This record gives sequence, C-alpha cells and structure tokens, in this order.
Amino acid sequence: MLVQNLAILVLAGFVGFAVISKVPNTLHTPLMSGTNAIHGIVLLGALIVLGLGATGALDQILLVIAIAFGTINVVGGFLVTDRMLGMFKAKKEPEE
Amino acid sequence: MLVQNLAILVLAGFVGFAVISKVPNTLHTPLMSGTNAIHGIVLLGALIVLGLGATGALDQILLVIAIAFGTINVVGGFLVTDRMLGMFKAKKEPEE
Amino acid sequence: MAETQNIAVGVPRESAPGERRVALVPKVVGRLRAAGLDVVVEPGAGGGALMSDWLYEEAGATLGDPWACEIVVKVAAPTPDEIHRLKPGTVLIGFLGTDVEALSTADVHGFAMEAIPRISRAQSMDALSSQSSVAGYLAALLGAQHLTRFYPMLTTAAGTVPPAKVLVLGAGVAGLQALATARRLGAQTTGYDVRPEVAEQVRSVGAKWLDLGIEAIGEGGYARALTDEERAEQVRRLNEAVIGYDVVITTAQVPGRKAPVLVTGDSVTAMRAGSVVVDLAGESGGNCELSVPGEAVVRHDVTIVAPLNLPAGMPEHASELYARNVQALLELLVDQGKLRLDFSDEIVAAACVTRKES
Amino acid sequence: MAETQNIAVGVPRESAPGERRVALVPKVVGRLRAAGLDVVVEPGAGGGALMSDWLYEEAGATLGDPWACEIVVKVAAPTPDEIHRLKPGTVLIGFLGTDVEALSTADVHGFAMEAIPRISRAQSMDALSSQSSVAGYLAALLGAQHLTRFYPMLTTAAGTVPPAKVLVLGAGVAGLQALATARRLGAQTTGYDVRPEVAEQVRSVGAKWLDLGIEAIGEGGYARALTDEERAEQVRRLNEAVIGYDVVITTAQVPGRKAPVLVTGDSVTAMRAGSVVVDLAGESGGNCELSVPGEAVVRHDVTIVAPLNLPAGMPEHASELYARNVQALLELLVDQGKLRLDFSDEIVAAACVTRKES
Amino acid sequence: MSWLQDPATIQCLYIVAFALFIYGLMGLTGPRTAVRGNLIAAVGMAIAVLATALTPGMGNWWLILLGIALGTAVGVPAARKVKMTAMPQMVALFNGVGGGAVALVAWVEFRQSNGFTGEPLYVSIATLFAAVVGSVSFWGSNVAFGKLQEILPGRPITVGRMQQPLNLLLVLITLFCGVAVVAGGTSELLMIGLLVASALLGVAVVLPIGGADMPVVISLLNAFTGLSAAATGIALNNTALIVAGMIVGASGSILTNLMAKAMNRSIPAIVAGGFGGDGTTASASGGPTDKTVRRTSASDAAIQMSYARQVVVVPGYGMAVAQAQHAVREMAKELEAKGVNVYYAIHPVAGRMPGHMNVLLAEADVPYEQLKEMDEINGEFARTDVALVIGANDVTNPAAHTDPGSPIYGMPILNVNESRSVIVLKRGMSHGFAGVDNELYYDPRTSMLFGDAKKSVSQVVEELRAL
Amino acid sequence: MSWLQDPATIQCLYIVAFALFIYGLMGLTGPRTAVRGNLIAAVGMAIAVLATALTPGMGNWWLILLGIALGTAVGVPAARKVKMTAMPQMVALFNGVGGGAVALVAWVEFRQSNGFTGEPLYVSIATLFAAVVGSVSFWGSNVAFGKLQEILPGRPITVGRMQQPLNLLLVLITLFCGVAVVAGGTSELLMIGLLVASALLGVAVVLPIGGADMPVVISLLNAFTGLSAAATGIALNNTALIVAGMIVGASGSILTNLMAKAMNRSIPAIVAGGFGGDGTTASASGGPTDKTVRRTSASDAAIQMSYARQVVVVPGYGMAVAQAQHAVREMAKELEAKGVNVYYAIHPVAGRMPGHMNVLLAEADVPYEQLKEMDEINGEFARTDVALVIGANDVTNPAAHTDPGSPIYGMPILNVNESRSVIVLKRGMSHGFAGVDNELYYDPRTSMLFGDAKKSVSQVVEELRAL
Ligand SMILES: NC(=O)c1ccc[n+]([C@@H]2O[C@H](COP(=O)([O-])OP(=O)(O)OC[C@H]3O[C@@H](n4cnc5c(N)ncnc54)[C@H](OP(=O)(O)O)[C@@H]3O)[C@@H](O)[C@H]2O)c1
Ligand SMILES: NC(=O)c1ccc[n+]([C@@H]2O[C@H](COP(=O)([O-])OP(=O)(O)OC[C@H]3O[C@@H](n4cnc5c(N)ncnc54)[C@H](OP(=O)(O)O)[C@@H]3O)[C@@H](O)[C@H]2O)c1
Ligand SMILES: NC(=O)c1ccc[n+]([C@@H]2O[C@H](COP(=O)([O-])OP(=O)(O)OC[C@H]3O[C@@H](n4cnc5c(N)ncnc54)[C@H](O)[C@@H]3O)[C@@H](O)[C@H]2O)c1
Ligand SMILES: NC(=O)c1ccc[n+]([C@@H]2O[C@H](COP(=O)([O-])OP(=O)(O)OC[C@H]3O[C@@H](n4cnc5c(N)ncnc54)[C@H](O)[C@@H]3O)[C@@H](O)[C@H]2O)c1
Repeated sequence: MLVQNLAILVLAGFVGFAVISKVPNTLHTPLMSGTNAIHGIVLLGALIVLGLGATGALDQILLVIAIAFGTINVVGGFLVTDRMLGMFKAKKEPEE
Repeated sequence: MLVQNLAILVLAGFVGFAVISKVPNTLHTPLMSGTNAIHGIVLLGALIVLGLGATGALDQILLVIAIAFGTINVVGGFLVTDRMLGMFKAKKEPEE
Repeated sequence: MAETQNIAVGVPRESAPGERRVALVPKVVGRLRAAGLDVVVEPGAGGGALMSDWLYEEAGATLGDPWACEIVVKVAAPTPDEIHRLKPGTVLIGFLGTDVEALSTADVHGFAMEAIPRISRAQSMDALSSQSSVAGYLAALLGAQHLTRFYPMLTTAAGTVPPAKVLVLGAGVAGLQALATARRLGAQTTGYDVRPEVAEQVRSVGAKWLDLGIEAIGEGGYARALTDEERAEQVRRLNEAVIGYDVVITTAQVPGRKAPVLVTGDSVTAMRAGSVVVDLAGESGGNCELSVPGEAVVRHDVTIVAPLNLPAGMPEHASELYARNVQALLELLVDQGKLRLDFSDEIVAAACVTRKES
Repeated sequence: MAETQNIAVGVPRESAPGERRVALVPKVVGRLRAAGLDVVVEPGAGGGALMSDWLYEEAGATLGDPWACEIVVKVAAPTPDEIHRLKPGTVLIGFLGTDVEALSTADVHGFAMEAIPRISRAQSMDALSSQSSVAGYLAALLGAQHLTRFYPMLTTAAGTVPPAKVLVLGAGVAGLQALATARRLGAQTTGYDVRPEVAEQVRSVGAKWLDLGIEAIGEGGYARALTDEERAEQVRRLNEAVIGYDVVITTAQVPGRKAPVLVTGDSVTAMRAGSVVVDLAGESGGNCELSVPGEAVVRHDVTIVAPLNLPAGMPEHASELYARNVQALLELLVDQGKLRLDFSDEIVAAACVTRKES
Repeated sequence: MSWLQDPATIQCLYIVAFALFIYGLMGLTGPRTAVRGNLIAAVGMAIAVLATALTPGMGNWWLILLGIALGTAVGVPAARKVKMTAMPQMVALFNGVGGGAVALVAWVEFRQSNGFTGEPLYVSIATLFAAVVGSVSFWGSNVAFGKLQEILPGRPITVGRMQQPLNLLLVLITLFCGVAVVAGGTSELLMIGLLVASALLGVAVVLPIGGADMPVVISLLNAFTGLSAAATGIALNNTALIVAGMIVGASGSILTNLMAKAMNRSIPAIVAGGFGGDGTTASASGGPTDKTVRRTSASDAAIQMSYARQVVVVPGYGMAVAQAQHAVREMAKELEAKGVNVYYAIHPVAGRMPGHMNVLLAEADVPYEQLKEMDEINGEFARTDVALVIGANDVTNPAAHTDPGSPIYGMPILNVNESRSVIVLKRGMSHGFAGVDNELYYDPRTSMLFGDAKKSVSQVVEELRAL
Repeated sequence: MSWLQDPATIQCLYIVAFALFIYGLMGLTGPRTAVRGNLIAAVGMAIAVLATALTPGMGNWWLILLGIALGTAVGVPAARKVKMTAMPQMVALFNGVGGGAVALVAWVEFRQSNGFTGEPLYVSIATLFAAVVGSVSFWGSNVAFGKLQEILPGRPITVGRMQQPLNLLLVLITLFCGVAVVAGGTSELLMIGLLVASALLGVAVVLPIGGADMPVVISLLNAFTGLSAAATGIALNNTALIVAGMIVGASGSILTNLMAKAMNRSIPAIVAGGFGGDGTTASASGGPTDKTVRRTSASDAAIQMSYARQVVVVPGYGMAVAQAQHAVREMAKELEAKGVNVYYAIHPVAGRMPGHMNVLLAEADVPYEQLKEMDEINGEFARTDVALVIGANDVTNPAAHTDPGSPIYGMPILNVNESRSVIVLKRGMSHGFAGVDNELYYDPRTSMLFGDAKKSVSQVVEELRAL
C-alpha cells in the first residue's frame, strides 16, 4: 500500500513538473492561485477524520475549524483565480 | 490494489502526454525508437512468469522465446536509438 | 614572336557627342590578353569615363590605331568616316543601329549588340539589359534631382513631408531598376506595363501595380504595338492615373518603332506643380508629348527631362558592363586566339547584321 | 474692417542669383491667415520653387509690395537695395548673415534665423537644421550623379559591381542625412567628425565610424577650431583614410570661421580615378583644397563638386521647411495679430541681431 | 446506493477528480485556456468532495455542514469583494488557511490515535511532517498577508544578529518534539510544542523578508502546503490527497523558481534573507531618487500587448542606436496577426537628425500609413491600451509641459502617459539628449523593460510567437 | 540479502526505474539532451531487470539466462550493423518482438492458470487484451519490416473489395474467443484462436498500407505495444510494467499524431487505408513524372541547418515575389548565433532584373561581405552542408550543364547539387522563367519545403529559436 502510494507520489510529482514548464509571467499569479485552490483538497482530510467519528468536543471544534479553513481555501481559491483570469476574457469584445 | 494501479495508469498516461508535447520532427524517429526500447520492459513479465516457476516444457520454451524477444527489444532498442542520436553529437567537432 | 600571330582587338575613342563610354575597360583588357588576344586602344579612348591611357597599358593593351585590327569594338554605331577606316573583312561589334547599308558596302562582319537574342545562354552578352540597368538607376536619380521635393518621408521639427509618389510606365529592365532605386530612396512606387505578367515582377521590387486593364503581349518577351483604339483608351486612363504622382518615369518602347505616347500635354497640365517627368524613350521620340529629347524643360510648372544616352552618365560602370558583354561575345567568336565565326550558332547568326561576301 | 488692423507679413521675391527658395509657402500662408496675420506676396515670389502666384492667392495672400509690411520675411540676406526699401521699425526675418551694419543703420528689428539658439524649445524654428537636412540629402544624390560608378552593389549577367564607399566628413545634421541617404541607395557608408560623441549617432544611421583619434569639443554642441598641430595631424591621417573611398562628402564647419581643409590636393591625386568629392562647405571656403565654389571641376580624374546654396536645389520642400521655421518664430513674436517683442525670451533675445533704437 | 459506496467507486471518482485537476492545470498554463482550466479543476474538486461524502460510515453531518457553511460564508464574499490590487495577499490568506487545516487535522489525528500508538511508522512521520509544514505555512502566509495588506510594515523586520540563532532554536525544538513523538512519546505537550515552534518559525522566517519578495514567498509556501496535503494523503491513504497535494508541491516549486527568475531574484537569496543572511532586497536599479520604477519582462509585455486593441510604438534615438528597426517591424507584424492595431508615433525631433526615424522604419519596410505625426497621434493615446516606448526619452518627458525650469520646457511631446499603460524599453535609467530626468518612468502606469532595445524587442517577438 | 528481497525494496527500485524512464524521456525531446536521455532510460531498464531478479522465489535461472543470451546475441549485432537508412525497419522489428513477448507471456499465463480459473476478472481481461494487442503488434510490425526492407512489395496490397469483410471477420473471431475465455471457457483452442485471429488481423491491416505511411504505422504499433505492456503489468500487479507501458502508450499516441501531422497525413486516413477505406496514399504533388520528391518540414530544415557548419542561401525570383528578404536575414542571424557560417550565393541572373537580389538583400541589411558571386561560391558548395534554395529555380538547374536541348543550356549555374544536402523552398512544382523541369528536385540529396517562401522561412526561424 505505502509503496504504491509512493509510486503515485512520484508520478504526480512528474506530472506537476512536466505541466508547468514554461509559463508566461503574466500567468504566474493566476497559476499560483489555481494550484493554491487545488491544495484545498486538504478539506477531504478534515472531512474524513471528522466524518469517520471524531468525538471529543475539542477535536470536533478543531475539525470544524479545519473544514471551514479547507472550504475557504477551495471556494475562495477558485473564485479568486477566476476573477484574476477575467482579464483574459475581456479581450476585444467591443470589436467583435 | 486494482484501483491503485488504475491511478498509477492514469498518472503515467498524463506523464507520457505532458512530456511529449512539442518535439522537432527530426527527433520523431529517435523518440519512437527510445520509447520502443522502454516498452521492452515486457521482459520483466516473462522473467516473473518463468522465474516464479513455469514448468511445462512448452511453457518454458514459449517463455524463453518471450525473454529472448524482450531482450532483443530492450538491448536493440537502446543501441539503435543511441546510434541514431549519434548525428546530434557529431556537430562541429572539426571546428572546436 | 608567337604574340604577333594573335589577332588584335581595336578600341577606338567614341566620337559621338556626349558618349562618355568606351567599349573595353582595363579590367576586361586583362582578361582578353589572358585569353590570347591583343588589344589596341586609341589614346584617350577611356577619357570620357575618367580612365586614363596608362590604366589600359598597365592591363596589357598597346596604344595605337584601333582601326587596323581584325576586330574593332565600339559602343555607338560608327560614323561614315569611321566606316571608311575599316579594312574589309574586319569584325565590327557595337550598337550598330538599324542603318547597316553603309556597313555592308564596306564588306565587314557587323555584329550588333542589340540584335543578340534574349535567350538564357546569351544573357552575359545582353548589352541592352546591362545598359538599361544603368539607365533605370540614373532615371530614378534624375527624378530625385529635378523634383522640387524630397523622395523620402521626413518627420522633422519643421513639419512632416510626405513621401514622393513615383510611377514608372513600362516595367522592362530599366523600369524595374528605376522602381527599385526610387523605393530605396524612400519613394512610394507604382509600376505599369502593357504586359500583364510583369505585375508580379513589379511587386517583387516592392512596388504597387497600376492596373489599367489593357494587355499587349508580343513576341520574345517584348510588347507588341497597341491598336489605335487600345492606345486611345490607354492614354485616357493613364491621363487620369498620372495626375497623383510626383515623378513619372517612362520607359515604354516597342522594338523598331516610334515610342508610344503615354503622357500627353493635358496630363502634364494636370500634374502638381513641381512634379517631374523623366522620359527614357527620348531617343525613339519620347513617351511624353512635351519632351524635348536631350533637354530638361519646364512646362506648366512640371519639369520634363528626356535624356539621350543616359547610360553615358555613369561611364565607368556602364562601360565595364558593356565590355563584359563584348567579352562574352568575343569568346563565342574567337577560338584559341583565332577568329572562328560559326554561323550555325543561334547567337552568332542573329547578332550578325552584315556579313562579308566570301 | 477689422481685417485691416492685422499686421501684415511681406514675402519678397528672392533676388540672390540661384536662390530658388521663398520664405513662405502657400500652406503656411494659410496658417498665418488663420492666426490673424495678413500676408502680402510679391508676384513671382514662388516662381523659383515652381509655386505660382495663384496658389498663394488661393491660400489667402494678396499680391503686392511686400516691403511695405510690418514684417518682412526673406530667405537670403537683403541686398543694400532691398534694405533701402525697408521702413524703419520693420521686423526683418531671414538668414541675415554676419554683416548687419547696414541693417542697423536702417533702423529695423533684424531677426537672424541662423542665430536662433539650438535649444529644445527652439527646434521648430531651427532653419539651420531644416536646410542642412535638405543639403545632406542632395549632397548624397550629387555624389551619385557625378560618380562614374554605381552606389549599390549589383550582380548582373555582365558581372558584379561592388558597392561604392562613401565617406562623410563632419557628421552634423547634413552629414548624418547624407550618410543615411547614401546608405539607402546601397553605398557602404563611413562617418567622421571631431566630436567623438557623434560616433554613436553615425552608427545609428547604419554607418561605420572612422576613428582618427582627434577630438575637438566646443560649446553648444558645435565643434571648436583645432589647434595647428591637431589640424596637421588630422589632415595627415585623413589623407591616408580618404584614398579608399569612391565618394567623399565634406560638411565640416566651425561657426564664424573659414571651413577647415580636410581633403588636400594630395589626397585627391591619390584617390581612384572617377571618384567624387562633394564639398558642402563651399560657402565658407570649402573643405577640399581643390574646390571651386559653385562649380563641378575634374582634377586628377576626380570630380570635385562644391555647390553653393545646395538647399535651393530642392526649392519646394526647402521653402516649406523654412516657412514652418519662420512661422514658429512669428508665433513667438506676434500675439493675437499684434507684434509683441519680448526680449526677455531667450530665443527672441538671441535671434535679434539688430534692434530699432527705441 | 450500495455500489456507490463501494470503496472502488470512490477510488475511481478520486481518479477522475485528479485527472480533472491535471487537465485543468494544463489549461491554466495558456492564456486562452486558463479560464476553462480553472473551471475544470473546480469540477474535479467538487467530485473529490462528493466522493469523500460517499465514504461508508460517514457521520457528524451537522458539524461537517457547519464547517462548510462557515468556510463558504467567509470565503465567497472575501473572494468576490477583494480589489484586484489586493489579490496577492488574498491568495496568501487562502493558502494560509489551507496549511492551517492540515495542521489541525494532524493535531486531531495525534489526539485520536493517542499519540500514534499502534500506527505504522510512516503514518506518524507523514502526519508530523504535515503538522510542521502546515503550521509554518499558516503562520508564514498570515505574516505575508499582513505585510502586503500593510497591517505589518512592508520592510524587512529582523531581530538583528539574533535572527539566525533564534531560527536555529525553533528548528531544534520542532525536531526534538517530532523525534520524541515518533520514538513513542504520547504526551500532547510534545505535539503542541511542535505546532507552536513551527508556527513561530513560520513567523520568524517570513518577517525579515521585504515586501518586494513576497510573491515568491507566497508561492513557496503554496508549494509547501501542497506537500503537507500530500503527506496527509499518505497518512490517510487517500489517493486524491496524495496526487493533488504532490502536483501542487511540484508545480508550485517550479512556479516559485520561474517567478524568482522573472524578478531577477534567487530563491536561496530570498530565503537566506528570511534566515538573516545577506540576501539583498530587490529595488529599482539606478536613479538617486527614492521613487521606484516597476520592471516588467518580455513575456509580460508580450501578453499585455497581445490583449490590447491598440498599441502605439514610440521610437526614439535608442531604437536607432540599437538598430532595432527590423525587430520592431517584426513585432508589429506579430501583433497585427493577433488583431491588434499598431501605429508608430513619430516625434518631430526623435533621434538625432531630421527624419531619423523615417529612414530607419522605411528600411524595415514599415508601411507609411502606420507612421503618425505627433499632432495626429496625440489624440489617439487616450484610446491606446499600450504605448511602447522604444529608446525614446526626451520626446515623452512630461516635464516639457509641467516644469518651466526644464531645458525642454515648451517642446511639444508625445502624450504617452495618457494611454492605459506604458512600457518603456531602455538599457538603464540614464538620461536622453537633454540630460533631464523623466517623470514618466515613475508613473504607476509605466513599467520598464530594461536592456538593449533590439534584444528586448526580439524577446517580445519570441514571446508573442509562443502565445 | 534479506532486505534486498523485501517486496518494498523491489517496489522502490521499480519506482526509481520508472522515474529514470520519465527523466530519460524528457531528455529525448531535445536535441541537446537526447543522447543522455536515452542512456538514463537504459539505466532505468537495468534497474528494473535487477529488481525483478531479486524477487523472492525466482528460479529457472538457466532458462532465463538462455533467453537473455539468445536475445542479446540477436539484438546487439542487429543494432550495431544495421545501416542508417535501414533504421526504421529495425525499429519496427524490435517493436514487433516486444509485442510478441507480450503475446507469449499472455498465452503462458492462460496455460498456467488453466484458463484463468480462480483469477479475478480484471486479470483475465487485461491478459487477453495484452495477448490481442501484442499479437497484432508482432505481426503488423513484421509486415511493416518486410515492406520497408523490400522483402514485401512497398505498394499497398489488398484483397480488393473483400478487405473490409475480411477484417471484420477477424475482429469478430478475436472478440468471440476473448469473450468466451472471460466467460469461463478454459479450452486452449480459444486462446490459440484468439492469437491466430489477431495475428491475421495485424497482417491484414498493415498490408494494404503504402510504404510512405509506414513510419506512422510503426509508431502506432509502438504505442500499442506499450499499452499491451501496461495491461500485462495490471495482470501481474507490476508497477514498473504499468508505468513504463502506459508512458509509452500515451507518448506513442501523441508522437504518432505529430508524425502524421508532419507528413500531412491523418491517422484515421492511414488506418482507414488499412481497413480498405479510401485513405489516399501520400505521393509527391504535381509533376507528371513518376519521379518522387522528398518533402521536409520547417523544423527538420531548422535542425539540419543548425547542425551544419556552413549553409549557403541561394535566393531567386521566388524570394522576391514572396518579399521574404527580411525573414531570410533573420534566419541567417539565428544560424550565425549558433555558430553556422552563412553565405548568400547570388547568381548573375537570379530574379527578373540585374541586381534584383542585391536590392532586396540590401534592404534587409545583409552585410555585403556575405554576398558571394557565382564564380566565388561555386567552389564552396562541395564544402557546404546545406544549400538552402529560396525560390530559385533556373539558376540551379543542372540541365544547363547536361541537356543540350534545354533552353537554358550553356547558362552558368550555381552548383548547389554538389553540397551535402539541398533544401528547396518553393510553393509547388511549377517551373521558373525558362519553363523547364528541374532535375535537382528529384535528387536524393534534395528535400523540398513547399509553401510561400516568406512563410516557410519564418517557420524555420521559429523552429530555430525553439531549439
Ligand atoms: N531629431 C533631431 O533632429 C535632433 C537633433 C539633435 C538633437 N535632438 C534631440 O534628441 C532628443 C531625441 O529624443 P529621443 O527621445 O529620441 O532620444 P533621447 O531623449 O536622446 O533618449 C534616448 C534614450 O534611448 C536609450 N537608449 C540608448 N541606446 C539604447 C539601446 N541600445 N537600447 C535601448 N535603449 C537605448 C537611452 O537610455 P539608456 O541609456 O538608459 O538606454 C536614452 O534615454 C531630443 O532631446 C531632441 O531635442 C534631436
Ligand atoms: N536577372 C535578370 O536580369 C533576368 C531578367 C529576365 C529574365 N531572367 C530569368 O529569370 C530566371 C531567374 O531564375 P531564378 O532561379 O531566380 O527564378 P525562376 O527560375 O524564375 O524560379 C523562381 C521560382 O520561385 C518560385 N516562387 C515564386 N513565387 C514564390 C513564393 N512566393 N514563395 C516561394 N517560391 C516562389 C517558383 O516556383 P513555385 O511557383 O513552385 O513556387 C519558381 O520556380 C532565369 O531564368 C533568368 O534567365 C533574369
Ligand atoms: N530571357 C532573358 O534572359 C531576358 C533578358 C533580358 C530581358 N528580358 C525580358 O525582355 C523584356 C523586355 O525588356 P526591355 O527592358 O529591353 O524592354 P523594352 O525596353 O523594349 O521596353 C520596356 C517596357 O515597356 C513596355 N511597353 C511597351 N509599350 C508599352 C505601352 N504602350 N505602355 C506601357 N508599357 C509599354 C514593355 O512591355 C517593356 O516592359 C523584359 O520583360 C525582360 O524581362 C529577358
Ligand atoms: N539641441 C538641438 O535641438 C539641436 C538642433 C540641431 C542641431 N543640434 C546639434 O548641433 C550640432 C551641430 O549641427 P550642425 O550640423 O549645424 O553643425 P555644423 O554645420 O556647424 O558642422 C557640421 C559638422 O562638422 C563637424 N566639424 C567641425 N570641424 C571639423 C573638423 N575639423 N573635422 C571634422 N569635422 C568637423 C562638426 O563637429 C559638425 O558635426 C549637431 O551635433 C546637432 O546634433 C542640436
């Protein structure tokens, strides 16, 4: 199980590496923001731990915060990225 | 196990896709030859099946052939690729 | 004395007024010497092109009487006087013109440079092309010199002057060269010709093509003469087109005929004051109605220049190119230092306008 | 009759021989009219530039006696006759020259175009620059016209001619323009100046820089005169350098002095036959020892051209640029249709060479 | 419903989810596909969350919904309302909370498993790694946010020569707590010690870094958060977390590197700055003033222009010196091919001789119709998206209008500063012919592309072609 | 030794191996890193084989060694001795045996497991998939080899209108056998039927494809073999096989696509040809002769020139028509930056007026020193690696020397055919001014880059920049 996960880890690393090879500077910030949204996936971790039965009050509070954090990361991340990318959509509408 | 393997499969597909995005035509043939050598990895399949105890004579003959085939693929593939790529090394030696 | 057995090429001093060219230049003399020919140069022959006698001597020529040589090379057609000085059987090379009666009575082999066929193999002997290049280049400069305005666009602290518009009528060798030269100087160029296939060539020197919708494709790559209606129509449409241009350079010729009139007096009246017409067809009557061949006149505030013998205005290089053409022809006529006229050769046959009775 | 209250600008016909320019062109007349000035043009004033009287009238000028106007604009300095025709208190604008005695006795305000300071704000009035541009352009063409060879490289069936090498001595406004123009025509260009900072400017028009190792930086962006040793050394090194060039264009001037001799007779002798020297400093004595100002002479098979008043060779645009310079100056001198001389203004103060005693 | 809750189904959904992440990320690397790429990644995220919700035995729904509601309530308005200029700090904040979530989950895991008793070694190591990195990322990002939002001062804040020993101490404490836990320690104090020490570390490292370097730091922390998510994935044996986390970790590292390069900074130098080393802070080169200029890069200039409707090229003496005319013409052609209107604004005295620009542009075969005189073009600038000033200086200097003491006062100029943005190509901050400073360069709408004009323009051409 | 044989160790070695594959493959995509990339991948392969050898319980060593020895004895000399021109068929052969190995392994697995009794469904499906694809690949590759080696005729071989029904039949048989086995059939006849039917399918599909399309077909089969290896990996639960196979499958597909595009062919058209559809076969356009010309692409021209020591540009009327002079100059600059000597060979009558080329090249600012007259350059061609003929035709036509009947007989020409290779840029096969055919274009050392000269040269410039 662990080694398989390791294989996946390595492959994912290569994917990340190969995909981001040459990106124009202007896209650096949106891209950072986009990947930032993707690591909002940590939300899943919080969901699982809470969903599968964390019980103590402190634990639950902590996990609710974690879920809230994760949600902010995901939702805010994608929205902000979309807004940043708005400038690429704006092009030449008046003309066409 | 299977799903993990599927995950690996998908990731590997993305890697293959992302790595070969834009390659100059002149490198097409060496690249084909290089990837060809890599799928010589089937040798491993033959090794495992034979090594982990195939017994019948026919099976053993088939597997020896399979190993021979795999070896040809691997060894020949890498060598031929290297020779093809020789032309990229030849450049401008007389000058420098 | 093996050398005395070589046949000799004589280079007279050109006698035509204003002719500054010479049929051979020192550089080419050297090559002919190397090919086993003697060269006799009349003293002062290169004077018009600012090439002194000692340059010829240095190249291996002797100074002396060129008319006694087996081969005499000239630029312009010989005068009657000069024809008298030719020995019978002499090979005479030059622009011999259409009037070859006198020559044939003198019993010489006359090779006319303008009669060399325009086939690929003969391109190195094509003096019409080489001299037209010179003429085209100088025509563009002449336009710039007489124009009261700049060719190029210029944005300065004292305002912007727009680029001059140059129209070239007749896009043969000279016309294309004029277009290219004017464009180099920054003018906006347009070309026109009756042969429609020239449009691509005009564009290939960065000029626009003026399409009037009249075509006249003749033989051998030359234009044919237009019918009367066609001519009238052409002149009418040109009258309209010409008005917008600062410089109009005309090069339209039809071999063996009077040059067509392309720019009428009316057109000139309608042109902007200070504009220029450069008429390269001056020798065959001119493409502009108001041209005075050999002069620059101002009519209706437009300068009309109709130079005669424009190539003589750049004598050294014009002579050099001409001499190379002559050299290439000589190589065809002379074999190992001996004259050998092979009239079965297409070029020799076509170029020979008079032939000694033998 | 509000119009009669406008002050009037008079444009005489230039009287200097060969002067084809005119101080105002119709286009600028229109603008002055729009700015509330009357313009009186002497009949035939634009004739030399091929601009007819009715063009002026169309632009709003009246034909009449320009000398009666409050402001008289000229190109060349007025002759004594002309000075007599000026009313006291008239504002006279033009290239007034160094001899202003006569003017000051005539009690007029003389504004010399050549005295306008070369500061950024005054660039639109800088007639020296605008006329130098014209001169530089024409100098390059003059070289091409007198050279017995091509400027551009040309590979033809009759052999290849190499590009001409053009050297420009003195890379001020005219020199740079000459370099740029010659290069456009395909020549290989090289520039030289005593002011080393000009090297970058020479390269910026695609020319090479000839480094002789002599520097002479004067005031206000002009060159200073060289010391005797410096001059001797410069001439010696130039003698060597000049030999390899087909065309040498000289523009070296030091304000208020005789032009330095840069091309000696010896250099000319050593140049290749057929080469050309174009001497733009003809008016101040010439940069070439053998120059005959105003003529084209052949010495040692080298053509030496020393034109006087070259800008007059392209009268329409030269006049137009000059007129724009004059217009810019007038805008400084005239306020709402009234003369208002503000001698505290740097430009007004510097340009005014004689002042009416008030 | 049963097959839906089959672990295989969930795993397959995870695979679909990360495939969408990757596909979306590929889209994000090109301006044309970026918007769609972001959407695709978002869909992937939705699928991943749904798949998790399907996990058999999930409970605590109310709490989960509470958390999600809270997060949405905070995140959506924040993302919607933030000003475009405040985007970088918003990203920092979002990144920070992500790291915070990781750290919290790790803490709870510690508590739930009673200090990892009975868990395999790799689980404890991965969880602790996640805790440390998440905590550093959370606090570091918050400091970065504070600096950019100007809650904290933007300049480097250090404790002087004590910086390095302090950092070292924090690292040692973190390590000690971690090792103790792995070795079997179950005291929660160890875990809290680890979280606090790494939190302090995050603060201590980011505080000394200057505001100009912040974007790079945020990107670095972003990559860290990704790695911590991957570690959580390993601990929880969750493929989606592993893949998504690792992709962010890898691409984030590359991205950080690219960003640092584009800003002419090296990551070690920046981080060294954080560790009290001698990483010099980025500042405008040259210019004795304390005004700052904004640098830009060829690729940014290219993108900016390719999305413009109208670009006006303002050539000057520098273009002539660099002999950049051919490259300029080429650039214009590329832009025209993208549907951009290109004009050339020719100032009467640009260059060093009358008509200097004309000669050069004609040589490069620029159509006469595109050359505009000053009077003609000055009205156009207000309608121009980008004014590209190539080696021109004096002829664009607003001092000619505004400063009566200036030697160029009274000279008409090209009003490039009226256009929406200005990109100036020159080698450094040196003066033009008139020898005076140019206020234009300090205008917030101006960015400078330093370097020889020919080289810069050629780079822009390349970038345009790559778009 | 024990820890070495730990499955975890072996798995880790596999991970290292495939990481090296990927890294190597990345290297193979650039000319500078390709050689090293290939080596790295080979090292990865060695590690994978070693790791497999470590698997606990391995036996049959002698047989294994026998197989390896056999393979080496055949493979090494074959790879060493093959002529450069025969490389493509050698690759086909190697690919084929790889597919063969997969098919054989699948067969043995079937036999060993007694028709997959007791194996999970996915094992049987994956194995059968491997068997079919491996078999198709083996036989298809062998046919491709035969065609390229000219053992089989290169032209398409079909059974006419029966082709489609035949192929369909073979597909159905294959499917039937496969489904039967999956459904529980254990008869070995089913397996043999499947192998035979897919073998015939491989032959039947490749035979009708013309020789010109072979490289694309080989690449496609290569991708297939990769997929079959991945399937084997799934069946054997072997990560290395899965990853390596899948990478080859994916990259091979992309590569096939790229190759087809570069040859102006579409994969569906090619395969349709194999299935008896109307995929027209690639042939030289224009020209009534049956002589063929070799096409090339901008990227190949770029690579060829960038690795040359000397390139001579031969401009002609076509360059003038296309007004390509600026692009040509740019290209020369790129080449010079790469250390290539560039000259321009100016024929006396190139173009349509004396000095035509001079005017244009001067406009583009080509230094005079690089312009060479005919006499000067003709001696140089023998020392020239690439002669790049841009829109010139008559002036390079050897008929001027060899064919007394030709209208250009006797005209001096540029001896471009003496240089090591010639690239001709023109729009099609039409004639020049003299209206005669040019033998040069059919020379084996000549390749044609069709298209407008300006566009072609600009593409070459782009490719040069991308190198
Ligand atoms: N046109 C005329 O007739 C004439 C005649 C004489 C004087 N002038 C004067 O010249 C000035 C012309 O203004 P302008 O804006 O054209 O030029 P400018 O004000 O002189 O500025 C030129 C700028 O180009 C930059 N530069 C130089 N070489 C460069 C290179 N290789 N690459 C990139 N940038 C380079 C320089 O900055 P860096 O060093 O930082 O790169 C400099 O600031 C005016 O002041 C005018 O009055 C004009
Ligand atoms: N120089 C002179 O003074 C002069 C004067 C008159 C005649 N000539 C004659 O002209 C000929 C000159 O020879 P040359 O080799 O320069 O030219 P050429 O033989 O006329 O061939 C030009 C070639 O360029 C190609 N082409 C045309 N437009 C193109 C474009 N846009 N892009 C790419 N290719 C293009 C054409 O082929 P595609 O259509 O297939 O593209 C054509 O085959 C000689 O035969 C000479 O005798 C010369
Ligand atoms: N085959 C060769 O090697 C070769 C060599 C040299 C020239 N040529 C060709 O021969 C042709 C003629 O060359 P040339 O320069 O000696 O021609 P030219 O001097 O006889 O005439 C000049 C041009 O005027 C044009 N013209 C004639 N009547 C006209 C009219 N009414 N209106 C407008 N234009 C008119 C002609 O079409 C021609 O283009 C050219 O096309 C040239 O390419 C071929
Ligand atoms: N600030 C402005 O706006 C402005 C406007 C116009 C001109 N200028 C500058 O003023 C300078 C002079 O312009 P100009 O053309 O009127 O100058 P000019 O006509 O007085 O002199 C021409 C050139 O000759 C050079 N020269 C003098 N003696 C020489 C010698 N012995 N050898 C070689 N060269 C010698 C000078 O350096 C000068 O470059 C130029 O550099 C120009 O840029 C500035």
